Amino acid sequence: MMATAENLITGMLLIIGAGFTLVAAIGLLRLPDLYTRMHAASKAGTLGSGMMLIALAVFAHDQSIVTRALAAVVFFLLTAPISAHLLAKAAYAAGYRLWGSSLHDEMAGTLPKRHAPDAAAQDDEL
Amino acid sequence: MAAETVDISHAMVMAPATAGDWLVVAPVAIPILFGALLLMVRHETRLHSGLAIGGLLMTLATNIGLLARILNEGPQVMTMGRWLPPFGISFTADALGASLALVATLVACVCAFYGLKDIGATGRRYGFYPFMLLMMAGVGGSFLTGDIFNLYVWFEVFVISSFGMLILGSTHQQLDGATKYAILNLVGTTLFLTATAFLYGIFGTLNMADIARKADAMRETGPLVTLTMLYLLAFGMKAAAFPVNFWLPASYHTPRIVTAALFGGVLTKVGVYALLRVLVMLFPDERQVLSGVIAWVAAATMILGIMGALAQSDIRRMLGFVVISGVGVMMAGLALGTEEGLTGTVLYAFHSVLAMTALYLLAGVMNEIGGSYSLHDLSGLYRKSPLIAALALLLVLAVAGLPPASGLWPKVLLVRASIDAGQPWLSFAILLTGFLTTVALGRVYILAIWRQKEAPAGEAAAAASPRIGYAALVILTVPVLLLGIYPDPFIRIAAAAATGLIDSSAYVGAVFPMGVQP
Amino acid sequence: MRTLIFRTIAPYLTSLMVLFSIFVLLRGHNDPGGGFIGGLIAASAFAIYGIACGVSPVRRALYFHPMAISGFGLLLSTLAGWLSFFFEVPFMTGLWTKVSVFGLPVDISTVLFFDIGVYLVVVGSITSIALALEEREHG
Amino acid sequence: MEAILSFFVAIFFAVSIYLMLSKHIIRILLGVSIFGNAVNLTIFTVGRVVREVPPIIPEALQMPDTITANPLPQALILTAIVISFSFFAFLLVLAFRAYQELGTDDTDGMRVAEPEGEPLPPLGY
Amino acid sequence: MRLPLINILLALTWTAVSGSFTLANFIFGFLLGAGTLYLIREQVGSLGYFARSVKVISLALLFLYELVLSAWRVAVLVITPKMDLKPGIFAYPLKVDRDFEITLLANLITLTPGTLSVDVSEDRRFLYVHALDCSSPDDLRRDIADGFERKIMEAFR
Amino acid sequence: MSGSEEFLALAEFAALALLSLSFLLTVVRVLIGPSLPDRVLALDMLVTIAIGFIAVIGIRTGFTLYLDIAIALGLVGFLATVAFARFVLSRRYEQEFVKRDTLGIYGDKEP
Amino acid sequence: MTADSQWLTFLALMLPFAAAATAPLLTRLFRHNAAWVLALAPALIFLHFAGLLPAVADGRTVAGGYSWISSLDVDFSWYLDGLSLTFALLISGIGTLIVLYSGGYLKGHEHQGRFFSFILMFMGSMLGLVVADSFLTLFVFWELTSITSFLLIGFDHTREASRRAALQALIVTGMGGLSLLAGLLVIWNVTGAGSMSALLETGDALRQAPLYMAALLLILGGAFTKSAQFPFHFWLPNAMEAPTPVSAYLHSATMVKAGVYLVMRLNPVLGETGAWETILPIFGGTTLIVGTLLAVRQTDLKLMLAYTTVASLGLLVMLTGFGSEKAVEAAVLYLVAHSMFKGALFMVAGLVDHESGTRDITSLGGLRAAMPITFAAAVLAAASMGGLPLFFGFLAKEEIYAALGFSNGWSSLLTLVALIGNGLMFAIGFAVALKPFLGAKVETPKHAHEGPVLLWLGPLVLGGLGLIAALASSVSHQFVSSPMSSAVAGLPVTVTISTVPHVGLPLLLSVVTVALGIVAFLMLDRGRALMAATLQTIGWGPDKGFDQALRGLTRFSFGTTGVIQDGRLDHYMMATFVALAASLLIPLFLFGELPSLPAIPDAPFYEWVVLLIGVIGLGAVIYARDRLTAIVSLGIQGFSVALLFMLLGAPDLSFTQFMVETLSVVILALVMTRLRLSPTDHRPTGEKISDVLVAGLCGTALGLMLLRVTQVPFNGELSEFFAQNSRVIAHGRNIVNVIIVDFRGTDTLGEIAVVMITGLAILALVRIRAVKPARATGKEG
Ligand code: NA
Ligand code: NA
Repeated sequence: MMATAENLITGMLLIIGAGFTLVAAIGLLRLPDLYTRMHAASKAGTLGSGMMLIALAVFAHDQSIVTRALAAVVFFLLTAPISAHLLAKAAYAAGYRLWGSSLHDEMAGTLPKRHAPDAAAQDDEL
Repeated sequence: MAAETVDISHAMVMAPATAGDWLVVAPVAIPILFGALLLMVRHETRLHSGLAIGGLLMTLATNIGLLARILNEGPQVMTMGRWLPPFGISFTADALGASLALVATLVACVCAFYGLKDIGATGRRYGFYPFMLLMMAGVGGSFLTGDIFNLYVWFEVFVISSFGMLILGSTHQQLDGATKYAILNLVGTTLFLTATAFLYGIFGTLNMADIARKADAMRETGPLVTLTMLYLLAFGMKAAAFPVNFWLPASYHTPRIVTAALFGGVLTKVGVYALLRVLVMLFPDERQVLSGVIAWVAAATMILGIMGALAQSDIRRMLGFVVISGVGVMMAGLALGTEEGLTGTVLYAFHSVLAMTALYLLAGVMNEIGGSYSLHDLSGLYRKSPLIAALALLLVLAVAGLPPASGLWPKVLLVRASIDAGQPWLSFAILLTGFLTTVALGRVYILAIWRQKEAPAGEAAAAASPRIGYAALVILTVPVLLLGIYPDPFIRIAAAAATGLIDSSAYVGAVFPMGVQP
Repeated sequence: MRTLIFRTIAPYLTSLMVLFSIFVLLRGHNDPGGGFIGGLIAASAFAIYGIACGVSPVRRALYFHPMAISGFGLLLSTLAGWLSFFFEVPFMTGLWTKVSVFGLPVDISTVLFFDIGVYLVVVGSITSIALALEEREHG
Repeated sequence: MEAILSFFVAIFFAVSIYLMLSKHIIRILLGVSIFGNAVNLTIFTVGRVVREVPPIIPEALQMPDTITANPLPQALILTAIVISFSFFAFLLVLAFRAYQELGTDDTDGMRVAEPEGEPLPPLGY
Repeated sequence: MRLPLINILLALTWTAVSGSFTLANFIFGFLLGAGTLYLIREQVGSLGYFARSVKVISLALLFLYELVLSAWRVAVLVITPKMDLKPGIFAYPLKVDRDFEITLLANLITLTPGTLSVDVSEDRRFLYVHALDCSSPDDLRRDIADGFERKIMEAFR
Repeated sequence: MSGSEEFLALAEFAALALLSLSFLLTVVRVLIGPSLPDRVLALDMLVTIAIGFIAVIGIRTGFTLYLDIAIALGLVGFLATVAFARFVLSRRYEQEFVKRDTLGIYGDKEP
Repeated sequence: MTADSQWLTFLALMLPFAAAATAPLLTRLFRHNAAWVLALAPALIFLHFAGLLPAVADGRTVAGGYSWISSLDVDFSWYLDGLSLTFALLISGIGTLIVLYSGGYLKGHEHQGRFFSFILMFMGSMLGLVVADSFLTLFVFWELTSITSFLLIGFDHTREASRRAALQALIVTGMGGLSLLAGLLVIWNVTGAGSMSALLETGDALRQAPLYMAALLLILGGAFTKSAQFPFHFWLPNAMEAPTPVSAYLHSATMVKAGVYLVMRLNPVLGETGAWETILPIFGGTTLIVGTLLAVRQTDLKLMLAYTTVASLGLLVMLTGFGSEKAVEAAVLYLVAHSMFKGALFMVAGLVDHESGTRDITSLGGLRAAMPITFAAAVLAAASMGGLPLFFGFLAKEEIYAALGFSNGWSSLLTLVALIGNGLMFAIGFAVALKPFLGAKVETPKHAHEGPVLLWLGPLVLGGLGLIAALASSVSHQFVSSPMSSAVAGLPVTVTISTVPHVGLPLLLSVVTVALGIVAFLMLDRGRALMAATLQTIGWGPDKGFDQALRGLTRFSFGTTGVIQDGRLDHYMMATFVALAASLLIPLFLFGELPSLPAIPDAPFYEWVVLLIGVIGLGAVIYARDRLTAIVSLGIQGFSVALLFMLLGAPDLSFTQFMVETLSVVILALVMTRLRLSPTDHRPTGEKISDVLVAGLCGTALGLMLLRVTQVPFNGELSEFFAQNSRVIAHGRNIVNVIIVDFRGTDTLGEIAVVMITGLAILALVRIRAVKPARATGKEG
């Protein structure tokens, strides 16, 4: 009985987690600019993998695995926003401007600019 | 110690390891220890040279002890971690490995001594002596290990250490030279690793004695000729054989002269050693199949090498090409594969280690008193220092293979071996190389030493004679001369080395005393 | 890098990672891990610390020069091998003994010291590289 | 699986060598890095491949009771990875310093040790 | 932060006494220790400790809820054939001023729906936040102020 | 094999399929960029997916020890992002470097 | 030979070297008078060898020696028969006089001690050469004579001409030495004899061996270069740059005869064949004519003598190769005579130069009054050289003509050659001996008067000996000529010719020679002009050719090296990888080591995906147009490898690979801040194609090899052992880790050494600045 529940929960978590991950990947492809893509990666992606780790924790009977899996999730939640922040800040600082149809940019003017804010020219040599 | 509750006799060596047994590993473990120690006292640069020379002398002492033991008792083995061979890594020292390790350590001692003057505080702080010690650990490990993957590791140890020595100073020349040296050497060692991977896939073992005894059985099923060819290429690269020798002339003239001296003396010989060990001892039949290729490679290396020397104005660069040419000569013995030829190769290796190191140091001293490395500028050294003129003459004779110095007998042996083996053209190549060496170095001698460009007013300026340089040169010239005048013991050791390669039974027997597969 | 958010969190991350690295080091004999991986993780930790807060705090935190730590690691590993000399067994033979720490039996072995040496070498060298490069950037 | 891996490894080797044949030091370095991976995969493949079962003895056993992946190539690769990483790091910094000092990343431009247009050695006596 | 330390010491004592150094036992010991501290709450002034613990847990729960919601919104957004996006960056005036609090807030914002912290201004008075739907930045600002920022201040002050 | 086990096996398979697809989509983003932060973001995403992948493989094979790799991956993925951010941010230093160099102030070169 | 005298002979052979070692000190003590002390060494040696004369005259040989390099069957042994003993006596005897002469000639020279050293070392080498029995001992001494002669010719090292001459001699004779070595080793190989004594026992073996011709040519290569046979003669006149004692000793009396010695020594085993009797006379005869003609051209006394030396050596070779006992006798007599008269004349030339300040025959004259003793010595020597009756040269010339005769066209031709050569030599000899002394006094740079005893003693003794030896011909024949001839001929020969002329063809020819010589003497100036004009017209000679060859060699080497070692890393890499492709593909195909076709593999879809990602990553690295895309793409392929490791049961590897790939990316990113990747791969299309081809071939080859290797049945005993003992004995469950720290811990020790050194090396790279040491040692933790 216990095993059945475990298997079911594990399976569900896996599918949902993988689903979130896929959604994040789709978002990464579909969304129009870096900043919007980051929303997909840092939320759906983090949650997806986090769920799969929890699935592992549910599945495993070894309590050390359980604790490590949970620790991994926490660790993951700790670092994910930091990387998002760093990347966003760096991109912005490097002159990577928002998508053309963005509504506001209240941050404009806070950082020295180098490049023309033209996304097409922002390729390479960043 | 926890009491052993399980029977370990099926997995471990039961005989105790005596202090004498430790001689096999000491020449590697001592320099590592000292290298690590030096790093810990990195800022106490005054301690460095003393510690380094002390460590090297200890290493030298163990080398001597080891060789003596081998000559008395045959190959010595210690299997690390007490595991039975072929499961543990067996250090297996035979006459070949131990003698080369001894000669290499000797020149390292001299170079460390020379470094007293050549290497300042900055050079020391950034690791000249640790690099040197670790390099010697790598070189020693390469000579003494009986495990082919472990050989790869020691190769890498000395290669990376050589990188460190090479860039110490960061001059433009060094950076350029080191780039080429590093990339090409990396490719070479990676090919070695690749070959070793294939070897493991075929044999399922890495112990060289184990491979030697299994080679016959595997010859049916495994692609051993291709494997051997790959080893030939990889080690050929390390030895600086044509057409994979470019890294050497590109870099050897760029570092401090003491570094170049150590490189020129020691490094290519490790490649030659590996060629001997693998091609002669492990894959003799395949070596036979490839002997034609090896012979051509040898001839091309020696002749193009010495032609390269003829083309140089800078004596350091010239010496780089002389090193290459010597590699070609050593490969001639490998191509022949006869006892006589291999004896010649090993003897040449002894000679080359000593003479090339000495020549580079000589170049350093010449620069010091003559103010240049260029043949266009050097002159008047005879007047400034008759001692240098005499030492230079001896060393020139040594590399040219003329009496009374060390190069003569290996040349004689190799020429005789190629005649005896029915390969007279190879002996022609060797003799031609000797001839061209005479031309190249003879010219250096008359230009740099004899020629007197300006009036000998500069003699006063040369009053500061580089005493350490002189002493180092004299120390090295003694064995060079000894090898020329009384070569018998050296030839005997070389012959023992060659015999041990051709008939690996002593080597295999030392590793597997039971003679049966455990 | 002048970012408050990163700078605030980096020290905690660093200690967390160093902790994890020691964990990985000590369990290496039985599970994936070991001195090398542990060392890499610890070195990464110091690299993050250095990038976030500058090189000097890291150097102060380590107290010894990273290369000296590396040298000590190699010395430790080699000495772990040399210890065999006194037991008449070949170089680098694993020697095991049990000691009691607060009544708990703990296995102490030369192999462990060897692995700790590996860890220290890796931590020292990689940290030294990262710091040296980081320093060049801003030096 | 060995066959697939052989093919895979061949691609790794080819790509790395193609990159190393470039004149640009960065491309060469990228090639060097891939070269290392190619060799590691080679070592892995020659030890023959077993899927998914790591060479770790379960807590309850004294020795493995099933066929595990071959541990030896893994150990060898670990050593090799470390070494190739070290070399890579060194080369990278070397390239960087060379670029800094010599002002070029084109190996054709880095001809200080063997400069172009050198004079002949003295032809007299 | 004295009390958490005492609590941990109590937990350690428990594991030592019970002779089992497992994490589960440690947590059990920690809870037991918390219980014992609760018994002497007036003498050691641990009332705030427990109140704050509750606040922290409530912050964590809020965060988890927001995270799931956030992921879900992204999912819905990206799989709709025609994405309706009105992104932009707005400046959020910070009330919290300690490094730790700013960092926590920024991270929480990042992990929650439609918002992502880009940077903190040099004078630490503004947090620049990127939003997927930036049509009404004032609403967003109010949400943050009433949500995470308030909870953080409750939990850590 | 019980029903729940069958379900789990199916779920594993489905998860692997979804993750594989995610991998490929993310790789596409790495390839098409267009900017460096986009690629870095995608690389970070790859790491995230890999963590999930590891979890699934751990469940599928029963070798839960792969978990530690996941932990390390979370760490290193983070590290890579930090490094790139660091790189992008320090580009301004390079501007300085170039300028000073042309003025001849940056004195690392041989005279 | 008794043990006692064996020891003495050894001592005699070592004595010159010992004397050489003490010479600088002695010279510092006694200045030029050290010559008297130092001359004791050769004198004692002479006495020792003279003591062996009776035994040798008895037809015995004196052999002895010590083991030297037993591993090579090389002994330090000697073989003294008539030939070698005569040479030993000439060397030590003339050597004694030369040492004395040097004392006077270099009086006051700051490096006189060094000069004594060199000349004594040369003497020891020469002595060793002629007495050596073991081939290799002979070779060693042979080369030592070249080396010491290099030092002596270059003694006046500040002059370019000296340096050139020294190098030239070294190169030419060095080349010959190598040829000799090869020849000796071929002989050793063919006959199994490694020493002269053993070889002489083998009879016809060598002549009948298939390698006879090779051996012959190689030996002659050594002999002809050393003995200055045309066209290798040019170095000898140039060697006149050396101080005159050297010219007198090395370049007339001793060293240049080493080649003749060799030919004579091997005559019994190499001679009496068509090749021998063709090659030697042709080369010898040509050398004789060329030498005399060129001698005519010269005005410098030493050069005149030098060319006649060349000619004489030609004559000796021609005679030795003629193939009759008589010719051998003639050669022997001429050799002895030549050593004496040429040595004397050289010393005379030096003496004249020393006293008058010039050696130009056209600016000398009338010195007879000022230098009567010198004049006497000169006349005595010239008389022997010209073959006048009562002198030893006369015996030689008689014997020459007697040997050659007119028995057939060949011998007639050679006789004619000898006639012309001797005639011209007569002229030159007397020109040197008479012109400076007779006639009106010519003003010379220095005011000439008779030199000190050290200087005139040598020429006078040698000149006088030419007379005495001839007068006491029975004695000299008994002890010298006959034993030597026997040794050369390989059978007992008795020389009988005496100064009492017998009417016959030889005498007639002698008369013709003298007549010819007188005519030539009188027409010497005209002849000189003619020769000068002729040489001017030819405009080229081997001497010039030497320079051209050396320069050409240098230029050719320079060009070749410039092509091979062109400083371009991409070329080096290309060569390396072409070699790699060839090294693998050729044996794979040639030795049938190709793999068999594998079955279609079966792998789960996600493995394919991982592999695909890897390949995509690789493609992306290649196509990356900026550095960062390249780095990220690199990350992808590394990531794929790590995942693959995980899927294939290698968690540790996967773990490490992830860490290492990330750290690589980190370091790349740290470093790349300043390192640009140019946006395009600059390779031209053609180069790209060849690169793709080579890379593709290498990849294919390595892939094929890998596939082939995996098709070999696998031996997993090592891993089996590790699995069995990992936990039981080594106390670890992670077998990989146990291998790393225990089973194969030594690998790891090396590995961490690599890591440590890398850290240090990078630190050095980053910190050390080439110029600013202040900064280099600056701040640092
Ligand atoms: Na993330
Ligand atoms: Na991450």
